[in-house]
Amino acid sequence: MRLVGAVFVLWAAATLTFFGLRLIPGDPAQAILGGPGSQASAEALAQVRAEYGLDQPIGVQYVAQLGRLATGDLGTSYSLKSPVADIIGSQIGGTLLLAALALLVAWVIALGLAVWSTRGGRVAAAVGSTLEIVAAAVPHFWLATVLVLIFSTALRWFPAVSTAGPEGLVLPVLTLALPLAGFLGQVMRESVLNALEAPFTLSARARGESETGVRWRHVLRHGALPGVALSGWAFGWLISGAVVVETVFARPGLGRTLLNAVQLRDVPLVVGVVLVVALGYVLMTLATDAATRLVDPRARFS
Amino acid sequence: MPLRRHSGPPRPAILRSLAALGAAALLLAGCAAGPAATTATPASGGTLTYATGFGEPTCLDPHVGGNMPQALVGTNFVESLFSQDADGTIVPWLATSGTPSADGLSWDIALRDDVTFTDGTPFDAAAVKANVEHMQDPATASSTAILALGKVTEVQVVDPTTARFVLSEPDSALLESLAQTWLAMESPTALQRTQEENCESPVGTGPFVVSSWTKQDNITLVRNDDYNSPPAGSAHEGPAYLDEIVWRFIPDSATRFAALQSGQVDVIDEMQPDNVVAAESSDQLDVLTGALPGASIRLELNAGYAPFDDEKVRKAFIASADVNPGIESLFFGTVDRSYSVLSSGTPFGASYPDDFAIDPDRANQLLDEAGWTGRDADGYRTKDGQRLTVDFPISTNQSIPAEQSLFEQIQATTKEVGFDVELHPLDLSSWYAALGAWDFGVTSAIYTKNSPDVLRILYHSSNIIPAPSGYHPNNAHVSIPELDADLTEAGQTTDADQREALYADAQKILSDGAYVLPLYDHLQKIGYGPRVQGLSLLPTLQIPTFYDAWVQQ
Amino acid sequence: MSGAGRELGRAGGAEGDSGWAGAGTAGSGTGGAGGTGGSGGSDARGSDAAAAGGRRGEVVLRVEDLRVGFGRIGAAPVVDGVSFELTAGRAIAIVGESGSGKSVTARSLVGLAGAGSWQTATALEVLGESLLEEQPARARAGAAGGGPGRADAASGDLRLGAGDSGTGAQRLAGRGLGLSARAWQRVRGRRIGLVVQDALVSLDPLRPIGREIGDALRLHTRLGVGERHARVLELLEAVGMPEPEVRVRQRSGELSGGLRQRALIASALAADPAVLIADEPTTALDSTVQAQILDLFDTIKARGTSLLFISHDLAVVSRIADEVLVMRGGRVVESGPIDQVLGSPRHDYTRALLRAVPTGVPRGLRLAAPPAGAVTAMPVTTAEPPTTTPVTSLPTTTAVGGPSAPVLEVRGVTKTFPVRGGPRGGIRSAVDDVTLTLERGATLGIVGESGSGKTTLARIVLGLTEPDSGSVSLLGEPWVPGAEKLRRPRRRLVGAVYQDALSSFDPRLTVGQILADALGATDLDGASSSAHPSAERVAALLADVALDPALARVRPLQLSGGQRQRVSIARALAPQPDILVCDEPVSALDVSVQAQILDLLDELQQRRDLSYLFISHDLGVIGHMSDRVAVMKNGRVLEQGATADVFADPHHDYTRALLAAAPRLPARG
Amino acid sequence: MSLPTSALGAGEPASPRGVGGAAGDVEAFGVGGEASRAGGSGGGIRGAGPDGSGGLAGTLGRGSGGAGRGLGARGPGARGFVGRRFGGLGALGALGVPQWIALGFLVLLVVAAVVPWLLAPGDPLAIAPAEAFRPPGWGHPFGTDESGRDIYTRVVHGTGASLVIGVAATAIGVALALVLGVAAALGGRVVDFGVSRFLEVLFAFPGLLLALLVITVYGPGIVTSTIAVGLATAPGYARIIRAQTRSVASSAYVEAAVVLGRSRGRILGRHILPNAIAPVFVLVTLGVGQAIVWAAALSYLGLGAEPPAAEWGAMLFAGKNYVATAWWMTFFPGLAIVLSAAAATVLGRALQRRGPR
Repeated sequence: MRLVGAVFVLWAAATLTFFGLRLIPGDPAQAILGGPGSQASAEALAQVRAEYGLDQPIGVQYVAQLGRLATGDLGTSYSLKSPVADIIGSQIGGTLLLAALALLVAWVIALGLAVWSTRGGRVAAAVGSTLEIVAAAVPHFWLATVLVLIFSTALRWFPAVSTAGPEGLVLPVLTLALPLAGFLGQVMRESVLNALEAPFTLSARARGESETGVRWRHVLRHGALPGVALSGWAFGWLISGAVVVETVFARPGLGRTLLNAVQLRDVPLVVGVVLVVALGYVLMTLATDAATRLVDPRARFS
Repeated sequence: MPLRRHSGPPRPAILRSLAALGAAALLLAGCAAGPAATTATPASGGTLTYATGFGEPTCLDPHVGGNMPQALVGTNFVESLFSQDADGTIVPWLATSGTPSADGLSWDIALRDDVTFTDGTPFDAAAVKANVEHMQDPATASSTAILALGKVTEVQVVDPTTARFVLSEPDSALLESLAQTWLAMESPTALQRTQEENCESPVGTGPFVVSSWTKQDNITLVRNDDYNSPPAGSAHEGPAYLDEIVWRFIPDSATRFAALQSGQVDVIDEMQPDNVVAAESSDQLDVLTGALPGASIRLELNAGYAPFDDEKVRKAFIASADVNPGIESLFFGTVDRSYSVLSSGTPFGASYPDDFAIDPDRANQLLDEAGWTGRDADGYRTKDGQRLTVDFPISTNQSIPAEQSLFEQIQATTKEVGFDVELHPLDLSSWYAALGAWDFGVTSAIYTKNSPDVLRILYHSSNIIPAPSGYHPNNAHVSIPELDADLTEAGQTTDADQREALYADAQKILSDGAYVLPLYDHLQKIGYGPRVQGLSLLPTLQIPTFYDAWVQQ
Repeated sequence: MSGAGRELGRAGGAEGDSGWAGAGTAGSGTGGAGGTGGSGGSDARGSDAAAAGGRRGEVVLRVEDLRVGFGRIGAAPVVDGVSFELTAGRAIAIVGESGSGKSVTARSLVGLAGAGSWQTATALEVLGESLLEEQPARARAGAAGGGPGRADAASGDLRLGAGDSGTGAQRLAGRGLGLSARAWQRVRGRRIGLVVQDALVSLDPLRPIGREIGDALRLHTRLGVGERHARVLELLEAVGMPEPEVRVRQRSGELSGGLRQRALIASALAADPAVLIADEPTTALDSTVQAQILDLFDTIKARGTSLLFISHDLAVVSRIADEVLVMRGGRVVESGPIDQVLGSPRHDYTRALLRAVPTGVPRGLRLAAPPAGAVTAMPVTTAEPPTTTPVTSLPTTTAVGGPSAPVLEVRGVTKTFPVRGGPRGGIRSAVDDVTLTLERGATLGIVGESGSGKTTLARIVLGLTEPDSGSVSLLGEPWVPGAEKLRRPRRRLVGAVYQDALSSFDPRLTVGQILADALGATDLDGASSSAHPSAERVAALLADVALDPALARVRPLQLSGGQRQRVSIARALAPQPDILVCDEPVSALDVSVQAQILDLLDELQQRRDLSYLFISHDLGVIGHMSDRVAVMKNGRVLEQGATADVFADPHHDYTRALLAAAPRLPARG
Repeated sequence: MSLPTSALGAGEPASPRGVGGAAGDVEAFGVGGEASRAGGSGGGIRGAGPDGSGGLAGTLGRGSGGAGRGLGARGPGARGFVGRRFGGLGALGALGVPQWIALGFLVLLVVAAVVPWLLAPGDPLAIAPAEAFRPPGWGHPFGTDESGRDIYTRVVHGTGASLVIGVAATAIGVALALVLGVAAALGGRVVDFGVSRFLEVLFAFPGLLLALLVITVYGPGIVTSTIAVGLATAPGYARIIRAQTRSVASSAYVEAAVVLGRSRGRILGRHILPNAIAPVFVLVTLGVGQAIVWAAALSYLGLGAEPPAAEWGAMLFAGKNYVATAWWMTFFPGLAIVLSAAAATVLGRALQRRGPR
C-alpha cells in the first residue's frame, strides 16, 4: 500500500512537472540547441524537434516520457547533453551531504537549546525561545550574506565559497541549519517542557535521578521525537533552501541544477530532479515513520 | 538564481574588417600594463583559481553553441588560426598567413607545421577542414560559426600546411572571424567522438589541457608541457608557467568578490562597479578592464509599435531620461557616458551628444504635440484614455545590477514628464520570448562583434525578420532604406574613408530618429589578487589569457 | 475543634505506633488554635520518639507541621500544618478529595512538591535523620512563613528545599534553602520510595521497564550491570509480574495498566526504601486489578516496608491502612486508627465522605448531605459549591405505559472491530450477542471493566454505532439499525450523559447556548431551529439540575466537574426524553460530588419517570443506582438479573470475582 | 517551501496518520502542560482520575485563566487537537511582555502599511543619484540606496506590500487548504483518499520549484509571488485543517449533537466548521511571518516584486550586490523581515497557547 502510494506520488510529481514546464514560455528545441537566442537554423530546430519527438502532440510526448521513466530512463538533459541520471548522480552527493549535515546540526542546536534553556531559569528560557523564533524568521539568503560578511570577509575563518575541504561546508551548513534549528527548537522545546512535566520524569526524580539524569535519560528522547517526525518535512525544506545556499556559496548540487534547469527549460532534467527529490521525500517519510516507531512504541499501538 | 551576464546568449562576433582598432588599443595597452609593473621574474608552477560569474558552459567545445563562458575557458585549451594585436591587426597564430585570391572567392591559409594537438594528432590542413565541417554541421549548432562561415562553401586541403577556403562570395572579414575562440581548432581525432564526449574534454593545441570537469563545481586545466604555439605578442615562449588552473563557477557577485578578497580565488570576472572601486583602492587587489567590441550598452526603443512608433515620443523619452548622474553614482566612475551606438573598442563610432540633451520642457512639448495630453491620477500621460506605458523587459542575465538600478532611475526621471515605464526583470528564456514577440517598448540587449558591421546586424531592416529561433537583432525595429543602403555599402567597401563616412551617416540617421539611447561601454572587468602576475587580456574578445601568467609562490 | 487533635494525639500515644502531633486547625477555628495544638503535639511526639525502640516499632518517618505552598513563601499554603509519624511495617493513609493537598503532602516528603513551591516543617525525619537543614536565615523564613501559632521558631522553623523538579524556570524559590539537590537525590528511592500518581503514564514510554527499574539500582547501589539485571528480574517477580524475562525488555506502552503499576512499584522498591509512598496507586485500574495491587501492597507491608498511602477512596484505604488522616483544604480534619475513623467518625466532613460512598446504600436513599448542610458550610473552596435547592414545584410527568413496559429492547446485538497489529485480519468482538431490556421508570445497570464492551453497547443504543447484527427497538419500534434520517425525529426520546462532560460541550458555546441548542432540538423536525428558546426555559432547565441560572452565561470550562455534569444532565433532559443513557457519569468526580450527582439522577428519575441505562465500572455505584444489572466481560453479558439477586447470589465466577475485588468499607457509619 | 506549519505546533507528521499516535507528540503543545506552565507553578502536577480534574493545577494556577486551564488535563493521551481551542480575544488578557512588544510592533507595521506617510513623509521612489550610498546618519536614519532613495522611507512604505503579500499569500493558502482539508475530512473515503494523495504529492514537490514554475509561467511580480507562496503553503495548512476537522467531527460534542437529533447540515454549520476553523486564525498569524520570508526569498531570486517597488525582499535583492560596501541596504530590510516574522510568530504562538483550554 505504501509502495503504491509512493509510486503515485512520483507519477503525479512527474506529471505536474511535465505539464508545468510546458506552460512556460520558451521552446524546448531552442533549449536543446544551446539555449535561447541562439542562431539555430530552421533545419537544426526541425531536426531536433523530430529527434526528441517535440513535434508530436503533447499527449504523445507525455506518454513517451512516462514510458521512459517507467523503465528507469530519466532521459538526456537538453542543456547539458548528458544523461539526466548521470547529472543527478554527480550532483546529489553534495546536496545530500549538505542537507544531512544541516539537519544534524539543526537537530543538535535545537535540542541543545531546548534542553539548556529549559533548565537555566526564566532568562534562559526567554533567551532560548527568542533565539528560536528569530532564527526561524531569518531568511536564509540574508543569513548567508551576513555569515559571509562576518566569518569570511571580516574574520577570514571560513571560505566564502565551497572548497573541497570540510571548512567550506561550515557556512553553507550553518546557513541552512540555523533557521531549521529555530523551527525544530520551537517544537522540541514544547516537547521537552512536556516531558519535564510528565509524570514519568516525576517518577524518575522520585527514584533519586538527578536533573542531569532526568534530562539525559528521559527528556532528551522525548524532545527529539518530534524532530524525528519532522525530518521528512525538513528534507523538503532543506532542498528548497539548498537552491539558495548552493547559489550563494557556489556549491555544486541539486538545488542549483534545478534552478538552472528551470531557467533553461530543460524539461528532462527538471523532471529528473523533481522525481529524485520526491523520492527522497517519500523515503525520508518512510524512514522517519520507521524511526518514530522504533523509538516510540506508542506509535505502534495507536 | 543570481543574475549572470552572458551565460546563455551567443556572441556573434564576426570580423569583417582588417581595419585597425586604434581606440581600443590604447585602452588595452594601459590596462595590460598594470600587472606587468612588478619586477619579479616569472616562476613556474603553482595553481591559479579563477572564478567566473558568466556561468558554467553547458559544453566545453566552443563550436557547440558558442557563448562567452565557453570562450573564456576555451581560450586556455584551444587556439585559433589568427589572433589580433592590441591595435586590432591580424597576427599569425596557428596559421602563418592568409592570402585571398584575386576574385576574393578563395583564401589560402598557410599553417604551422610543428604544432600537434594534445592528443598527438598533428595539426594540418586536414584538421582545419575537419574543424570547419564540424562547425558547419547543423548538429553542432554553432551560432557564431554558422554565420561567420556562412560564405565558406568548402575547405580544400592543398597540402598539409595549406588549407584553401572556398567562398560563395567575397568575405573580407574571414580572418577576423577565424580569430575568435568559437572558431578555434580542435583535434579532428577528438571530433570523431560523440558530441557528449567532446563536450566533456575537447582537445586543442592550447597551453592547458582539460583535466577534469566537475559539473557545477569546477573545471581543472593542467599545463600542456609540449606547448609551442603562443600567439604573436606573447611575453615568453614554451609551456605556460602555471601548473594548473581551477576554473570555478560562482554566480553570486558578492560571494565572488568575497572569495577574491579572502584569497580563496585568484582571479574573478564580472566585477560589480563598487567592487572595482574597492579593488582599485586596495593594495592587495588589481583590476584589468577592457571595452568589449561591438555595440555599447544602450536602450533600444521599439519603433515598430506604439508608443515609440511616434518619433516625437521617442525623442521625448530620450530628452527626459536623465542617465548621467546615475552612471556617475552607480558605476563609481568606472565607466564613461557614451553617446555612440558603437563601443569605444570599435572603429567608426560617432558621437552626437546634442541629440541626447536632457530637456524636460521639450519632452513635455513633444508629448503634447504627439497627442499624449491627458494625465491620469498617478501623473502619467494619457491619450484616448490609454496610459503612456512603456514595457521594459530586462534580462537579469545580461544586465548587471547597476544597470538595472540605472533603468530604475530612467523610470523615475521619465515619469516626471509622464512616462509609465514598467520594468520587468525576466530570466533569459522569458526575455527572449518577450523580445521575439515585440512585446516591449524599450529594452537593453548586448551585442559583441569585432566590427562596426555590428550596425548592419542591429539596424538593417532585414534583421527585423526573426531568425528561425524567433530572435531578431533589430530590436529597435528600424526600417529606413537610406540606412540599409549605407550599412550594406559600408560592409562591402574596403576604403576606410568611405566606410567612415558611411558609418557616420548611418549613425546620424539613428541618432536623428531617436531609436537608441547609448549609455556606456560594455566593459570586461577582471579582478585579481596579489599572487597573480603577468595576466593580460587577449585583444580579440578581451578574454583573459593565462599563458604568460604566473603566481608568486 | 482542636479537641479532636488532642484526642487523636492521645489515641496515637496509646497505640504506641504513632504519636500524632497537633494536626493543625481542623475546621473553622482560628489560626491560633492550631498553634497551640502544634506545640503541644511537639512535646508529645518528643516523648514517643524517645520511647521508640526496636525495628518493629521504630519511627521511620516523622512529619511535624508540614506546610507547603506555591508562590510567595508562607502565603496560601496548600498543605497547612500536617503532622504524623509512621512506624516500621505500618501503613498510614491520607484520604481526601481533589485539592485537599494529599498529593502535595506526599510529594513534598521527597522534596518534589513542584516547581515554585515552598515547604516548611518543624520536623521531617526519615529513620531518625532529619531532612531539614539548619539555615542561618531561618528566623526570617519563620517570620515569613509562620503565623502567631508557629510557637517554636526557636527550635527551628525550617525550610525544606523547595522543589527542584519541574521546569527549571520556576526553581528560583529553591535557591540556597533546605537539602541540596544531591542530598535529596540520596533520599529519593533509597530512603523513601514514591509511586507517583497515574500509573499509566508514570513510566517513560520510550524506555524498557527494566531500564526504568534498574535506574534506581544504578543510582543507589554499586551493583554491576549483570547484577542489576538479575535484581530487576527478582523485583519484577516480587511484584507479581508474569514472565519477567519478557517484560523487562518491554516498554510501558506494551503493558496493561495493572502490569504498569507493578513495574512502577518495582521501580520504587528497587533500592529497598524504608518508606513507600503510593499516590493513588489503584485509581485508574479495574477493580479486579485494583484488588491484586492492594494485595501486593499487603505483601510489601508484610515484608516490613512502611507505607504512606494516598487515596480518595475510603474503601480502598480501609483495605490497606492502619491509620488514616482525612485531609481537606490542606489540613488534616481527622485522623486516627482506621477502624475508629471509619467506624465512628467525629468530624462532619469524614461523616459526609463516608455517607457519600454508594456501596451498599439501597436504591433511593440520598448519599449527599442535605443541601446547605454541614458539608457546604465548610470554609473550603474546592468542594462542590453550594447549589440551589432542588426545585420541587415542577409537575412530575406521569408514565404513559404500564410499570413494566419495555422502553428499550436490545436483541442479539453484536459488534466487531478489526484489530490492527494483531495477527492478519484479526477482529475483536466489542459486543457479542447482547440482549437486554430496559423497562419504563427503571434503571438497568451495566457493569464491567475496561474493554468489556459497555461503552460500545451504549453507542449502539444511542444509534452512534451500527451493530453488525442484532437490533435495538425503542418503545417497541425499530431504532437500530436504521437510517439516521428515520431515527432523527425520535432522537429526543433518548438522552445521553457522558463521563467527560466537558468534551461533550462545544467549547465555543456558553452553558445557556448549549441548553438553548438542546431545547431547540425539541422541535421534532430538527430543521426548524430558528425559534429561539427563551431564557426562562434555560433557567428552568438549570434549576431542574440545581444550578444557579446565572451560570447560563459562563462557559463549561469555568465550571467545576460536578457543575459540568449537571449541565450535561440538563442538556440531556431538555428534549424531554424517556430514556437517559449514562455512560460512567460519575467516575471522574470526587466521591462527595458523585453522591450529589447520583442523588440528582435518582430524584430526576422519580420526578420524570425516566428510564436509565446506567453504565459504570463501579459496583458500588451500580448497586446503588440499578433495579436490574447486567455484568459484561469481553463483550458478552455474563449474567443479568435484579440487582439485589445478582449481588447477593452471583451465578457467574466473574461476577463473584468482581464482587470480591470491590473494596468495601468495613462498616457503614 | 511548504510552510512548516507542522513545526508551528499543529501539524500531522509526514505520514498520513491520524491525529493520535506519535502525532500526539508532534502536536504536543499539550494543554495540560501548557496550562500548568502558564499558571506559573503547576509544575507537572497533572491530575488524572478523580483527583485530577482541576485538582492541583486548578488550585495552583494564578490569575483568572489559570485555574480553568488546568482542568482540561486528562493525561497526555487526551491532549491534542480537541483540547486546543481558540478562546477568542479573552486570550489577550494573558499576554506577557514579549507578546505585548510583538503586538506593539505589529500595530506599528499596520500603521506603516495603512498610512506610511505618517511615519515617513518622503517619497519612497524619489531618486537622488547624488545622494547614493549614504550610510545611516542624520537625514537618512537607515542610509540611502544605490539611487539615493531613503531606505527608512522605503522600508516604511514597503511594509504595505510585504504585509499584503504575507497576509494574502497566507489567505490564499488557507482558503485553498480549507476547501481541500474540509473536503478530505468530511467528504467520505474516496474524496479523502484523493485529496490526501494530492496533498502528499504537493508535499513531495519542492515548494520552491512550485513557486518557480508559477512565477515562470505567469511572470514575476507581487501578485504572482503572492499566489506562488500561497500555493506552496496550502498543503501544510490543508493537512492541519483536515486533521482538525476530523478531530472535531469525531468529537464528543458533535456526537452529543447527533444524539440530540440535530441534522447533518446543522451540525456542520453550528459545530464542526466553527470549531475546525477557529484555530486556523492562529495558523494564519503564524503563517504570515513565514509567508513574508518566503516571498522575500522569491524576490531575492529575482522573482518577486518588480522594481522600483519598495518591497522588503526586492530591497534585499537590490542590496545584496552592495553588501560589501553598503551593508545598510540589506541590513534594514532584512531586519524588518526578521522582526515582522518573529513578531507574528510570537503573537501567533501566544494565541495558540493561551487561547485554547
